[in-house]
Amino acid sequence: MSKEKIKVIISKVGLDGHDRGAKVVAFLLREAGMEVVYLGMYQTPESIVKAAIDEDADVIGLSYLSGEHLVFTPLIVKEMKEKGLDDVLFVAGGSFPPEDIPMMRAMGIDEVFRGGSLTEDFVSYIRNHVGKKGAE
Amino acid sequence: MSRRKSPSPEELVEKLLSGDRRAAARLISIIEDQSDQANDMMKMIFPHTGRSMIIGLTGSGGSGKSTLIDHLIGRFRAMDKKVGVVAVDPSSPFSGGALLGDRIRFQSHAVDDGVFIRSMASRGYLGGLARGTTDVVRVMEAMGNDVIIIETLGAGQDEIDIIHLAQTCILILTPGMGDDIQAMKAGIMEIADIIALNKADLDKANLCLSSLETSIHYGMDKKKGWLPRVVPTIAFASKSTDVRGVDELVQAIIDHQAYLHETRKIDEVRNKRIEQELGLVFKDEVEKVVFAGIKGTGKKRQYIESIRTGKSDPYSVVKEVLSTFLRV
Amino acid sequence: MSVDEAAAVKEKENQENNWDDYLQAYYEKPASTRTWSGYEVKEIYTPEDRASENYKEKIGDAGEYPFTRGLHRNMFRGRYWTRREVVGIGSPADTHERAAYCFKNGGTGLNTIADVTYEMGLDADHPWAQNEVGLTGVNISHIKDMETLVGDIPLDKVSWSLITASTAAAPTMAQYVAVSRNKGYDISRLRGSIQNDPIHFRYCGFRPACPLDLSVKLGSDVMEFCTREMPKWYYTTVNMYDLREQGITAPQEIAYGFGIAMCYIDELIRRGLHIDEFAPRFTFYVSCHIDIFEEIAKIRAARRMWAKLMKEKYGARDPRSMHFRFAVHTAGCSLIPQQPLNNLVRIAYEALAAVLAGVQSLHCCSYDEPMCLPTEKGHLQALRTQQILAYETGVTNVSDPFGGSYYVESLTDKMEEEALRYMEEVDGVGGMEEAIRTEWLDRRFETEAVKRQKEVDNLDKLVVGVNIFTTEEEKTTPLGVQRIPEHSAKSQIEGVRKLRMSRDKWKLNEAIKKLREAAAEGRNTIPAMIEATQAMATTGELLGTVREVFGYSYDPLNIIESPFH
Amino acid sequence: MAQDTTANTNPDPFAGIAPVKNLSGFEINPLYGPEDVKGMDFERDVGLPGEYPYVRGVYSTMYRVRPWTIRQLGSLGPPGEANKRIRQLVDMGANGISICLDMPTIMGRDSDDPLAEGEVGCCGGVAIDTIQDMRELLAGIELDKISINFVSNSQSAVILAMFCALAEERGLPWNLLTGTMQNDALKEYQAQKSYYFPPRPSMRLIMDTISFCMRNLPRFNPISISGYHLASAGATPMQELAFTLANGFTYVEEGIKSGMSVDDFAPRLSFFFKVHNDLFENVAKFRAARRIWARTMKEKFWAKNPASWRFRVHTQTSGSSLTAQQMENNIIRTTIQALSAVMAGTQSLHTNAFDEAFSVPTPHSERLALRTQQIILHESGAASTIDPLAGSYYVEALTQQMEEACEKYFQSIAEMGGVIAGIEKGYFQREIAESAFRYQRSLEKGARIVVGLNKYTEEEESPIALRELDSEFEKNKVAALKKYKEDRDQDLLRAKGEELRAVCKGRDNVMPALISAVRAGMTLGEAIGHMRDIFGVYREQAVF
Repeated sequence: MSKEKIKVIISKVGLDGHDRGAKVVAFLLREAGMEVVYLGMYQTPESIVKAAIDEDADVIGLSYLSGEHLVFTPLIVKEMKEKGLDDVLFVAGGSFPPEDIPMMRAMGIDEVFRGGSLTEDFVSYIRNHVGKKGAE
Repeated sequence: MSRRKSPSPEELVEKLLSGDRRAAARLISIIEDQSDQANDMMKMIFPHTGRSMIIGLTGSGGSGKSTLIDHLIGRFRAMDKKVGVVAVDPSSPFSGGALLGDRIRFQSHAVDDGVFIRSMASRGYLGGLARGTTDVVRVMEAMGNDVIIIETLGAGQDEIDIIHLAQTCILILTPGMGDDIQAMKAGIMEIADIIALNKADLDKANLCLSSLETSIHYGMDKKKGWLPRVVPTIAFASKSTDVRGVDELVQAIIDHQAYLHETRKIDEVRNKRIEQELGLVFKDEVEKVVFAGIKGTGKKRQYIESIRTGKSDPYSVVKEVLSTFLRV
Repeated sequence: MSVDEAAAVKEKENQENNWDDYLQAYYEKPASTRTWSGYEVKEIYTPEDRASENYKEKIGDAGEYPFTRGLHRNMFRGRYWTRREVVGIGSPADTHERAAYCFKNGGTGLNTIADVTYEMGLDADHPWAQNEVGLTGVNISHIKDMETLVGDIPLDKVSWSLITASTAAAPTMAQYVAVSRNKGYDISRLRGSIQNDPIHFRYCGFRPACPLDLSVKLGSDVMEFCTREMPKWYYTTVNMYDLREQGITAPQEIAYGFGIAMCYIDELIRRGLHIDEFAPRFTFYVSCHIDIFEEIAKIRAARRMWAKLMKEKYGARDPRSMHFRFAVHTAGCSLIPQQPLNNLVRIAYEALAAVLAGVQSLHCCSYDEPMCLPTEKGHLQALRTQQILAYETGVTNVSDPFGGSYYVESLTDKMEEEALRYMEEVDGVGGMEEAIRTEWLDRRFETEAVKRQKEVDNLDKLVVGVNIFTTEEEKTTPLGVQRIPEHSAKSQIEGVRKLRMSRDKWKLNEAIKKLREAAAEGRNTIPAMIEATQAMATTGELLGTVREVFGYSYDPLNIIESPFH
Repeated sequence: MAQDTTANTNPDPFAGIAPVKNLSGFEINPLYGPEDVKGMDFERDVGLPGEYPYVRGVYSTMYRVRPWTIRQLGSLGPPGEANKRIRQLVDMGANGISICLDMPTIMGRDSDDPLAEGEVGCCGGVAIDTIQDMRELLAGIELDKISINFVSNSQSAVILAMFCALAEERGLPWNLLTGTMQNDALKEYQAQKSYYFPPRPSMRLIMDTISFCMRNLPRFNPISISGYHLASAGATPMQELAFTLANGFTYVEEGIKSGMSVDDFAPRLSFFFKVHNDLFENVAKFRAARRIWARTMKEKFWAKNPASWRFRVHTQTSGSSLTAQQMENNIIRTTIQALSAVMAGTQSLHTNAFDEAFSVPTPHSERLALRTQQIILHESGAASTIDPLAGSYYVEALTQQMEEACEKYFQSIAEMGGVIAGIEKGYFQREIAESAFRYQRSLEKGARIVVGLNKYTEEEESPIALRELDSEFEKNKVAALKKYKEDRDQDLLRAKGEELRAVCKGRDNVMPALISAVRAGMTLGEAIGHMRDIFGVYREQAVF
């Protein structure tokens, strides 16, 4: 089979335990030929970034639901910077108002996918952006 | 989907030896990708390996491997050992992707820098999964882990080969799932040094336990020296107070290691491992050379044609190929 | 326009490309003629589709067994359904304010919802709670918080829904009772309800707070306590809605919901209660998705199945025990952030279906839910939707207006048949408790959820704005975004800390000791929890104490230790 | 979460007293059961879709093969603007367009007419003075593909003439033209009140257009017999049903009188209904209409062609049910009305924009109205099976009740000598006025509730962007028209005028004369003017 698989960390952060979306995405990414490390619920910025390091992941994918996106996004970006993960993509899916998307970008997230995204949307995004970040 | 930029091999190995986990992680990726740099790097790493305790755990899905490992990690950390874990999961034969869920079970060590966990998809390794895993284990040794735990499904020859890498091999069975029968058929029993009968709280546990002991007692060659030890365990319980048998399991591991060292059997194990690896590497390299030779020449098709039409036969073809590319 | 004309137009092929869309739209037809759950729908239904049926036995008038057509003969003529808006935001004070607002605008029931920290059983000052207090609901850490939440609302006049589902429902009940007693109300006359369905809540991500045995124990404690002390109180809402939101189909919603309900019923019977003693206060929470007909059929089937189940399996005699009492929550997962005002349309259809199915209590999603917590405007619009249905559409004139419809009746049979099949499947794996313990149910949810996403990916299911008629995404939320007041969380965390300092340690320890004993001796824990609450014990302390007795970590997240050793 | 099922404890004056009369004034039982449909014979009274008596739908496959036409309002004052809007709508997935005319055009006046001042292009209507305006309005739109529905009545003959002339210019054969002309004068006298000719000449013009289309525009609906306006004027759903059908039958009789054979023109008759908030009443209304029409056409007028039996209807959600207060509520109303139209089996549907209650729809609100239909079609499952309510004890009973009530009205109309006689006696006007009055009273008494209007009222108004009409427009339009008039061949124009007057005096079809007249540049106002001279002007006696 093909070499150089894309490796993705899928995780929830904090107390929100609505993990259905995260699981579905994990399944779909596997079907898209990626290697998905699923961390599940109640993760912290530290545990997520450590996993990304050990697994040498290309992407960190988070699932938000309960309005915690503005709380945790900056914390995770900070942890990534400290650990030097400047070439790892950070994307999130879930429900947030359009107003917040520029805010989250400003905080340092690479891309967000809101409810109603199609599988093709995030699969092709990952395929096209892995390895580009920090390269230029 | 080009991989991200990476420092030079020398740089990486240097960092690795200083215990840098990012370097280790990257090196493992390079092995996983079976890139050509891999061999050169392994050369540099090799001298720094061979000191760690290597434990293999195998058992069918749902037998509770990961949970048991989680407990083992805890115990070894309590002894202040640095622990590395390679958790192997199958890749999807259709998409080539994989869903690696073991980390969930290692929750309690999620932020412990003394624990390096790597989930590994089986993929389609040229020289079989075993070779890839051997190298990954080496990286973890070189990184300075005292204990390295390999986890596999124990299904199929590929994974039995992996178990051969381990010094102490633990087979996990659960009552009433007919695992024991399967195991005997698969010949895994023969290589198991310790058998953990997990979910010992389920009914049929005792029955299963005794049937195991008898089959070991009668089925095995006493002269072998070490008879597989059976340890009943309860790895998963929503209440920590209900967990059972972990200490006994750790004890069994320590005893077996002691046995290996006292009887110098450890060298046999290492030899066996080297022998196997040698074979694998050799096979790989030969294949590489040969395929490199006929690649694009259209020869392969010709050979196949000639065999199908009866003009030739596999043996003659191979002879010819070898003589051309290896000057045999 | 007639078919032959269509043909005429077809013949003439169009030169300009930009008319392709038009032509395609012109000949456009429903991409799928299956129901949302995937059952093939016939082009036409006729009397044959109901040939076999016996009206009295199988359908019956509203108010008569098996209640297919409704629980009460006069239905909405007797009383409109309760128009609900769920509120819970920021601090208890903020929540009180919003509740009063909905009340003022004609909401006829009060619903306050717990936030993730409260559901998890954490106090506001728990290290993990601090980031998230008040984000998705309200956290009640101690009796003072509950007092603030209640404020000046006359508890003997309103019907209050306490939306706490997890094992934290037990402390919630204790806190509500404690406050009522302190205010001098006779709790036997209080009306309202508490969600109290810990078993299902593991699937909403609260597993650490809802281990199976503890869920059954505390859930049933609340039910038993209310049955004995608060006859006017609805002590559980088996939450089929949350299950449906996992991505399962309509008949699966019935099957798995009933399965969980039976876990509690069996336990209460084990405790020596008779079915007719408690069943009349059993209620359900049902989803109404976008396929109007299927949802109506689902609810009609559920009414019929529940009546049969209670009568035939549990030997209930009191007709009220056979009533499938349910509230509807329009399907949050049918809403999307693209072209958000379209959600108002979806919500209206789903609410309509609920009313046509004879709902007792309805909560409409806010159109902005896929983007943020409901804004005041969003809440109001949801409420207005219900009012328009109630006052303008005439759907309230008749109970079960679809009764007799060839399509709806046969779809109702289909729903029952399929739901029964799924229930047998559950029996096959050893019953619901076993299906949960072995994570059989988790796996079922996973496969179904992936199916749903693929249906949309593959255009088997069309969603306007997602895989058809898409437009560039909005940059702003039409009616504004709800934010959490910064200060709220801080002030509440301070509150808990102060309380810990100021309270009477000795009294507290005594109360906690009593609670531990009650739990250890297998007695009902609610009375002891009420006492402890009055002794200023916090939510985390109440639950932690009981958890330890059951051999679990004091803190569900295993971070803080019990202060009582 | 929310699950209280105890008695409602919030003091709420209206709770529990649901109106037990529907809009038509029928007593509604709390529950309907098998006994309510005892007399019903499935084969005879209901049957299958696409089969006599068509209660369940006029086509056998309905939406499974092709859904209703999603028809939205494409008109904005300036013809050029309207043209843009039409294209927008088509891009968004609309497949039919309705075009309203501005007040002056409706009253047969040109933009430069003193009476027109201040009203040119007002309230979303297009100002059509000349064939030039028609060119701008329909620029780039393929008249054989997009079905254009002209909401045009007394001036229909002229509009149709311009339409035909335009097609000719484009070299597009008339027999390919598709679309609809409302062209329903009777309801103008009964309710809408935008008429100028007396009923009989109006009737002659209508017959001329029908027979002209019959021969030359086979795919074009020359008339859309409209209940919508009757309802808007206050007619109850049941009156809407009775009067619209009565008007329909009158056109059939007139057609036969004018020497056409019923099966030649009846298939081209189409209808236009309103859906109000009571969705079951709506469904019953449509189902009854299909049954009555089919039976009468077959049994009374001896129509042989099944196409003559089919009651084909365009539907619009109720503009009069919308409120300027709390405008978002209109989204909900439109949603429910649209659903009922689909469950009733309409052929074509126009959903109002939520801000229509007091402004011209913005592109945003237009889109939402359109999406509402698309959500029904693709998400709600309501289009999956035909006539899903068939068999419902309530709906079947209500359908029968509707039919019976209709028959009574037909009786009294017959007794006073038919529809036209009734109009001249002011009968319909009176009936409708009474209903309107009754409805108003019920609102004031709070017996009927409209959310945001007489209950749950609020101070602040919704901050929704409204569309402004460019005030410069009227000036420019008038100037352009003046210029256009000067540039014409005045002699030719005079000749055409004489020709037209001659035809109007005689019995020949007016269409050919009109077409050549507009081709020669005659304005709508001038054409109507000529006809007014010949036909005279109608004045109704005020109705109290």
